[in-house]
Amino acid sequence: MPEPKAFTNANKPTWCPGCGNHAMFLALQRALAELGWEKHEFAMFWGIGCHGNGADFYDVQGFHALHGRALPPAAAYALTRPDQRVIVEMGDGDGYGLGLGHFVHACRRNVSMTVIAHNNQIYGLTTGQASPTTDHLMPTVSTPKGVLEDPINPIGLALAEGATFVARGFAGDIPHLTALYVEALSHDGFALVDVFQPCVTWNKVNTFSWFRERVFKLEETDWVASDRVKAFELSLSTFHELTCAPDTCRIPIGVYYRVEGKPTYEAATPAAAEPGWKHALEPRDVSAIMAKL
Amino acid sequence: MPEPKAFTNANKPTWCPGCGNHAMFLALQRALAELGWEKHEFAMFWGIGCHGNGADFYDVQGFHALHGRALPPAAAYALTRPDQRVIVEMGDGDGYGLGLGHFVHACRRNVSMTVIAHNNQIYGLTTGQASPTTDHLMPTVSTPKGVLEDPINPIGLALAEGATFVARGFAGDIPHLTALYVEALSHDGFALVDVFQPCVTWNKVNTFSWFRERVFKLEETDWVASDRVKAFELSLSTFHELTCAPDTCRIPIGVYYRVEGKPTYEAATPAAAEPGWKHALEPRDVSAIMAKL
Amino acid sequence: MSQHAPYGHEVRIRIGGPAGFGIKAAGQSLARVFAKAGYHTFDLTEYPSLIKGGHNTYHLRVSADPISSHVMATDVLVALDRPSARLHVAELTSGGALIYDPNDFEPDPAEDLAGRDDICLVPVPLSEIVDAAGGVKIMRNVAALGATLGHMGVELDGLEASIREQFAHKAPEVAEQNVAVARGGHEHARSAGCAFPASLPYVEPSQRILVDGHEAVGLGALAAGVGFYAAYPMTPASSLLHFMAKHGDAAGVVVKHTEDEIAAMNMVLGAAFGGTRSMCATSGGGFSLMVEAFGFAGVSETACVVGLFTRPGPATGLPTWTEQSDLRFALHAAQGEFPRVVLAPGDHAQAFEYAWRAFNIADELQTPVILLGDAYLSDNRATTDPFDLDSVEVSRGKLVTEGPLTDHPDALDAEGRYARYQITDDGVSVRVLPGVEGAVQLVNSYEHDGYGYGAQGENAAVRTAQNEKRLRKLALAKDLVPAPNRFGPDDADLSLIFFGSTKMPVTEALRWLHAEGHAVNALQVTTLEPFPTDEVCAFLRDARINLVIEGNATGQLEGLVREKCLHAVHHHLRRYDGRPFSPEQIYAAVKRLLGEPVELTVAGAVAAPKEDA
Amino acid sequence: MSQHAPYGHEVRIRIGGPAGFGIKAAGQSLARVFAKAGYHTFDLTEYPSLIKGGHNTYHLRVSADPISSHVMATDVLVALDRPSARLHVAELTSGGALIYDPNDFEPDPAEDLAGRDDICLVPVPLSEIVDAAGGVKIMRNVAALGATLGHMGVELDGLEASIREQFAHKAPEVAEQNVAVARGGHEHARSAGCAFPASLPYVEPSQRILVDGHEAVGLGALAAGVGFYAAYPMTPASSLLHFMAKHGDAAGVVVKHTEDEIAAMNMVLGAAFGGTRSMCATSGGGFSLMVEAFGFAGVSETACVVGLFTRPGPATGLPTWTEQSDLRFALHAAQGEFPRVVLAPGDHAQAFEYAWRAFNIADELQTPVILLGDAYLSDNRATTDPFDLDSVEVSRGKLVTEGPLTDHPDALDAEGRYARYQITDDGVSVRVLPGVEGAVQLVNSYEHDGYGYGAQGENAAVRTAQNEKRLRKLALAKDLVPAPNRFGPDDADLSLIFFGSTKMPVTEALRWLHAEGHAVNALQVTTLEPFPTDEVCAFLRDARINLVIEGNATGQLEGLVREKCLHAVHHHLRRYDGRPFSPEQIYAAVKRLLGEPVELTVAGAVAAPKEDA
Ligand SMILES: Cc1ncc(C[n+]2csc(CCOP(=O)(O)OP(=O)(O)O)c2C)c(N)n1
Ligand SMILES: Cc1ncc(C[n+]2csc(CCOP(=O)(O)OP(=O)(O)O)c2C)c(N)n1
Ligand code: SF4
Ligand code: SF4
Ligand SMILES: [Mg+2]
Ligand SMILES: [Mg+2]
Repeated sequence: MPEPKAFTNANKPTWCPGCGNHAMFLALQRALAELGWEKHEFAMFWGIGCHGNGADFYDVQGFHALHGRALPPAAAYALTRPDQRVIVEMGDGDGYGLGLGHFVHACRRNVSMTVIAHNNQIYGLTTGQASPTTDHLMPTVSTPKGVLEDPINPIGLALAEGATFVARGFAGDIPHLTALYVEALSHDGFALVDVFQPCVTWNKVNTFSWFRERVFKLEETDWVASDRVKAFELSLSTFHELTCAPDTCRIPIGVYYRVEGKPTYEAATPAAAEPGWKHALEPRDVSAIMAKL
Repeated sequence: MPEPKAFTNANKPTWCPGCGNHAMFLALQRALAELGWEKHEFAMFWGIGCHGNGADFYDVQGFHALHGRALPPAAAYALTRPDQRVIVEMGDGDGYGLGLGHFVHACRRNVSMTVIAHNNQIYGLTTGQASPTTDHLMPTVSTPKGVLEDPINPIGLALAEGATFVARGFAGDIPHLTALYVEALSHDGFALVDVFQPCVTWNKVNTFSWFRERVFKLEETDWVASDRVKAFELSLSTFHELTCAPDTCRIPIGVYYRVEGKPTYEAATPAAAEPGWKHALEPRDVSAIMAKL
Repeated sequence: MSQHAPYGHEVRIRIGGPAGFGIKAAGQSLARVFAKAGYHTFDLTEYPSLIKGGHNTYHLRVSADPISSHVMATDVLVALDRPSARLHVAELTSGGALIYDPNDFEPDPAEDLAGRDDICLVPVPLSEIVDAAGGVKIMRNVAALGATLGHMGVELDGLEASIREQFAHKAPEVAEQNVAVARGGHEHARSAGCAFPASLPYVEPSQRILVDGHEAVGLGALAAGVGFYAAYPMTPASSLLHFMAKHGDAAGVVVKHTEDEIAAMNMVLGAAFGGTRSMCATSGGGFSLMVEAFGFAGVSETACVVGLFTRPGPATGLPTWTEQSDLRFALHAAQGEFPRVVLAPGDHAQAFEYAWRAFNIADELQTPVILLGDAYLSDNRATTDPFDLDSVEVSRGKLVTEGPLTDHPDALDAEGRYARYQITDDGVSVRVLPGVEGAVQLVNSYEHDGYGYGAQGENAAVRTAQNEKRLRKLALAKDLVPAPNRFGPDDADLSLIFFGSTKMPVTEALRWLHAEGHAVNALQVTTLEPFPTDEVCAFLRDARINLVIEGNATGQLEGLVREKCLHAVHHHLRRYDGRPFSPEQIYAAVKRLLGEPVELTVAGAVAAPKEDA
Repeated sequence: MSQHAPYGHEVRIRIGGPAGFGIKAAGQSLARVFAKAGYHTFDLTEYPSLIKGGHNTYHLRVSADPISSHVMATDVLVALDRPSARLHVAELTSGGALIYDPNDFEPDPAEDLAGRDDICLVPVPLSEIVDAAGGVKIMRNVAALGATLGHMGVELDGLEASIREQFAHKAPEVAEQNVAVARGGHEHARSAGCAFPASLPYVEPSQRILVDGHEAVGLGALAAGVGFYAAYPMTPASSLLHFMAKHGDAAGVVVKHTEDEIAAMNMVLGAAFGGTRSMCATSGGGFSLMVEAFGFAGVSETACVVGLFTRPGPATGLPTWTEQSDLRFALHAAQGEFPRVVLAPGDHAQAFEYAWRAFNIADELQTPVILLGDAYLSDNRATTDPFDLDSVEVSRGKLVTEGPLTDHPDALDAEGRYARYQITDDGVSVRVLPGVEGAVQLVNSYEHDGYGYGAQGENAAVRTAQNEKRLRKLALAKDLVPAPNRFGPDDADLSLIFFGSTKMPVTEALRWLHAEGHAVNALQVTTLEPFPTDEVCAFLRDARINLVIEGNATGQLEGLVREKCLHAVHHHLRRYDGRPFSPEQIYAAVKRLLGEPVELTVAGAVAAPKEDA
């Protein structure tokens, strides 16, 4: 049974001191250790961004994809390696901006994997431009007069498209986040955990303390995570504005929605039953197909 | 005041006899005539697909974009030509498949334009592959065992992302569709009209009669089109399955949701106040900027 | 006076009409009849980018002798509408027949027949025949097929058998109704009254198969053990997706119609990471969207195969037509530099062979391989010797799929740690699949060190070493890729250079030229990257006069040849109107350069040599 | 014995430390001080792809004489951490100084100083100075700047003024606190006790501006009347987005940070359709995603400008470093064939000029123009003569923006109908903007006829005519694009060929070589497409020995030269480790080829000619 530390290597994390990514790094290690996953049993996929720099720090079977493109290779890997589990880490720019199409299609596809979004509401790595989740009217180097679009509602999108596990975490609460990860990793189907991950360098609005004053845990309410419409309504409450005041602007974290037992894509795909490389041990006999031409 | 016919040219439509595109073609001409739009006052943008072949048949200022990419050029045109109105026609494969990211970002962007989706739940032009709105488990040439994903819920997506006018039409009811178009074209902001457009050649399930047995008009109910959550709930009811029976599987058409007065992107963009070409009549004086470097 | 190109014993049939009339399906069943009987066939379907209407044609060449391509000449023209008569009458050979339905139209001698009096009109009341049999409109095709055979004096039993086979899964009445329609057409045509000049000598039945280029590629990929195929439909590549979708599940291939081409290519990388032989295919527009991930395959040393089946561009271009204008794009797509292999099969047999070889090359080099084709190869269907399945080999290169890592010391660094991107002499490192204990690795789109980590990749020495390691594979590739294909005599008056599907008309034209005693040879550049510099330059040096033939406007192969050999190209023949080269066109171009100019007519006939030439 | 390259009267300063320490900002304020005083400056920032930590450096060259690039030598090394000392000590010139904080580390003579005894250690208690002034950690920079000037014996007033200006918008205490810190550093360094050998002669203040490549491009685009700029951030292009975002609204430019590069490029087409001068910019990875729409610009004859500012690939590659490996990609990106213009500015002045010219060329040709740069040009900041704003012209080509269409008979077909894509001799048709009555047109990604309709584009003759029409523009382009830039004597022993930002170190090296009396000349290929075949081939023919210098591994420019001129390249100098060429490296390479080999050291010094050379 691996220790959390087993999943890290000798490379020292280069995230800014105080960055929310450190906490997410720790929480995932703990969740993996708690679940007892062995290194050769799963692979991790990252997009490009500060979150993606984590690929250098994990001691796992890893795939550092292109910006915005972590989901497609992860799905293909899952479908051709039924013996492996899959974790995807993506950024908000990465996963909800450039990669948004893949995200929505992944929700409706329901290939089993856990998708962790490092939602810092900013482009970290490219030095602070607006991301799709940046709050309305927040000024950034790419939008000096403030962002004019409504922020993306990843929870709402996931619900509209039938994702089977939809949750939100906060990097400021490692035990809660670890527990969410454990649930998501144990889910059979597509699981999204959107995590508020304060970027201490570029996002001076949505800071740790900003969130601490606003988040509350769904488990501590009478929330029932099985009503898709209610969950959608709840997601609308997290469209916060720059002016949103701590007392009125309450941000739920926890599991918004989950449904178990919905058939996964891989379950409906007979060819996905065996590792793909086993089909290339020797030439495949195609004489029957050729004979029919 | 132009006649409907004024918007067509000498090219004879090449859509299959009986195709829903013919009706949509007619309905839009009528709406334009009803609104009295002059040809030089607006431009139309198309994606690639059977729907896009319409670009050849309209006598308008037109832009036949790449597959899946009608929305970005339309938005840029709108932002740099405040003197012009914009209509986009896109396909379901085109707009909700390959172009899905642009669609979702367009919803949250709220640049004024009317977006008409030719939703035939199939790829027409490329001979009948599954589209993102093809019903679950429907077999097609690209999915002989049936589509394994849930269909895209365009209405739900638009609602999740803050689109300001969200409607659904049916090519089998031209007067109703014309009226919807008139409303959408009159809307200030981003307006989506998703139109069920039976493809008589490739989609043998979602036919005219299939829809006729199932659609009902929201205007004929007590529907109030201002509740975003209710509208979302309603959108979930149109996730039909192959087996969906006419009596239980009721499909609403009409305006799901509308909100007026939300500031548009262009209204918040001072530079968008004048046609862009007016800035290139002579060299711009940049001495003040240079002096600051 | 015009003469035929030196065709063999053959008959050419064209069926023309609006889209949606089942012209292609009808034509293909005719092809099957002749192929079954032992003839060589080659077809060419031409259609616009729309579903119904427009002008579609299906051209079928049937020959008792081996043939390699389509030709322009037509002996029987079935015109299901007036435009088909008008547009194609000029192709008719002298004595050729025009089959039409007099209820549709009566050809106007001047407008529709261009004043020709050397052709035979064969009016056949197609609709009436169909009606008489109680059939539906689309069955006019079948009546036309019957009429075609009737006019040619060919018995109907082959077609009847084919019809019965085709409708075997339907109620028996359906087949019999179609047979009745075919008979009706057959009888009517026989009574038309003018003799058919061309004839097909009897041949022995053969084992040949009838395949299009994509069936050949698909079979090759399946034989190679492909386990993942992803694509977004795009003409002409879509038919390969359909083929894979049809056969995939039973063969254990995960076939995914993706949300876009970006996802397709990125999925291929993910599946390949897991060790699965993976492929995607598209045409130029889709490939544009794959470019970034294609480069990712390069930097991450991912073995995979990308089918690039081109059509005329730019952008959406001419979706249903053919062109060879993406050669340079295939060679240079994506930022940065990395080894890629580009193979351009020239016909169906090569399509099969290069497809399976591509997977071996990709695995042995751990780099992406492009299979470069075009719509002409993708779509046309020809009789071919059955593919040599026994020749197929699977070679996965330096790959460890299972078992203890310690069995593979060459995969480990000095400390015994697995180093995915260890620097090696040939540029290839041992690839250990995830799932093997200890196979911790990072497949990275960033530059990286020997383990795959990105931060270390920024070191100038590490970067240089990794970049050079990757590029070294091109040297290794030279020994793995197909060598150029040389045809004709060593000593030639004219030497042709070409690539890809142009092989088909070139081979045909060479056959004619050789039959006439001309000393012309040719070199097919089968591998475009790494470029076979030695062979091409030697061929050029030996050439008295050279001629580069390619299906584009800017001379992309010509540029490559100049760059690699510092040798001038004397002549070129280029085509970029969406149509493939015809052998007649190549034949005429060569004859002109040989000082025996002939003039080309639309009918594919060539005017007699000019007196004063 | 090693000698300096023949530098002029100059001082070179390097500040090194972890990211997030404000090294670049500090360095740039130092540059401003010297620039204000009338010196020539050139800086080079090197940093890894992360936000904090890692190893960043800022290198500043200050000279009394004109300079053209950075150099490798360093006279003052400010090491804000131990690795900065260790990594860069070898660059220090003899007598050079190492400034460090003894509370951070005490340099180990062997490990950190490589045993050097010819350098001057300048311990400055940076943190203590900051603490004493009640400042925060990041202000250690300011102390280090003060120390640097102190050691150099330069007065502090320039820096003080610069600090006060920088903090003018904050509370006055902030500025004064920083001034106090700078003073502390200044005093400490003066008391270090070893003399500083280099010196800067007094110069007159000048009007020069201090700009980086993107400010130059941005100014050029603004001057040209750009009205729409769309981009998705990507290093190194992001800074141009920031520049445009900052200045856009006031200047009337709609600046859009888009959801991805696909949207950016497609938006550019939409805005251009409306007649707005439109631009986007990215680096190779983003350009990969723009490829399809770039081809769309080609087929739709859309005037637009695409900035392609490259970095090392493949794929994500080395985001913050430089390379010239996307040349062939820029030339051949996108399916199909269409005219494109590729301009490669070599320095800041050309960046400004080519940027505004690009818009004119795009409009006159109605086709896309690529502005090809790289991170070296994008990021470095140099003193430059103020751009010649009066030279800027706006020429929109055959464009009708307003007024009755009947005033423009050349825009109309025989029936008086507007034909957007009318066939013309030069390939350019009259473009009438939407909004003009009668300007019905279809801008089409399909091949099309004269009005833009797609179905007609499938006709072979129409296709051929439109394809040839577009390609004809390349001939017209020859007269519009910048001609190659020739430097040095006509009669030379060695002739260099290069493109892009390599102009800067080449110019510097040539200056040195000419000063030594070497007859070396050089040709900057400023326009890569259409390739200046005549000029390049003539230059090659005249060259006794030629040397191609380019920042990539496969010799892309070399291949072009071979292809176009059928002329061998004798020597090449390539670099692909993410670093730009230094003038020392080029100088040494040339000296070697001239038979006077010198050896290059990390310090940028060159070892004396070998006795037996
Ligand atoms: C195709 C492409 N475009 C742009 C980039 C540049 N880029 C790298 S990371 C990034 C955004 C990072 O933001 P986010 O995804 O939110 O990640 P974070 O850094 O905040 O974790 C961008 C634009 C890229 N690598 N590839
Ligand atoms: C990048 C790219 N990929 C693929 C295609 C091929 N293609 C053309 S239309 C189409 C799908 C059409 O489906 P849809 O958008 O639903 O339009 P419809 O024909 O049904 O109106 C496809 C895949 C293309 N033109 N460009
Ligand atoms: S820039 Fe922001 S997201 Fe990136 S490492 Fe620093 S704090 Fe974290
Ligand atoms: S294929 Fe379908 S969508 Fe296309 S024209 Fe025919 S009926 Fe309409
Ligand atoms: Mg982010
Ligand atoms: Mg469709």
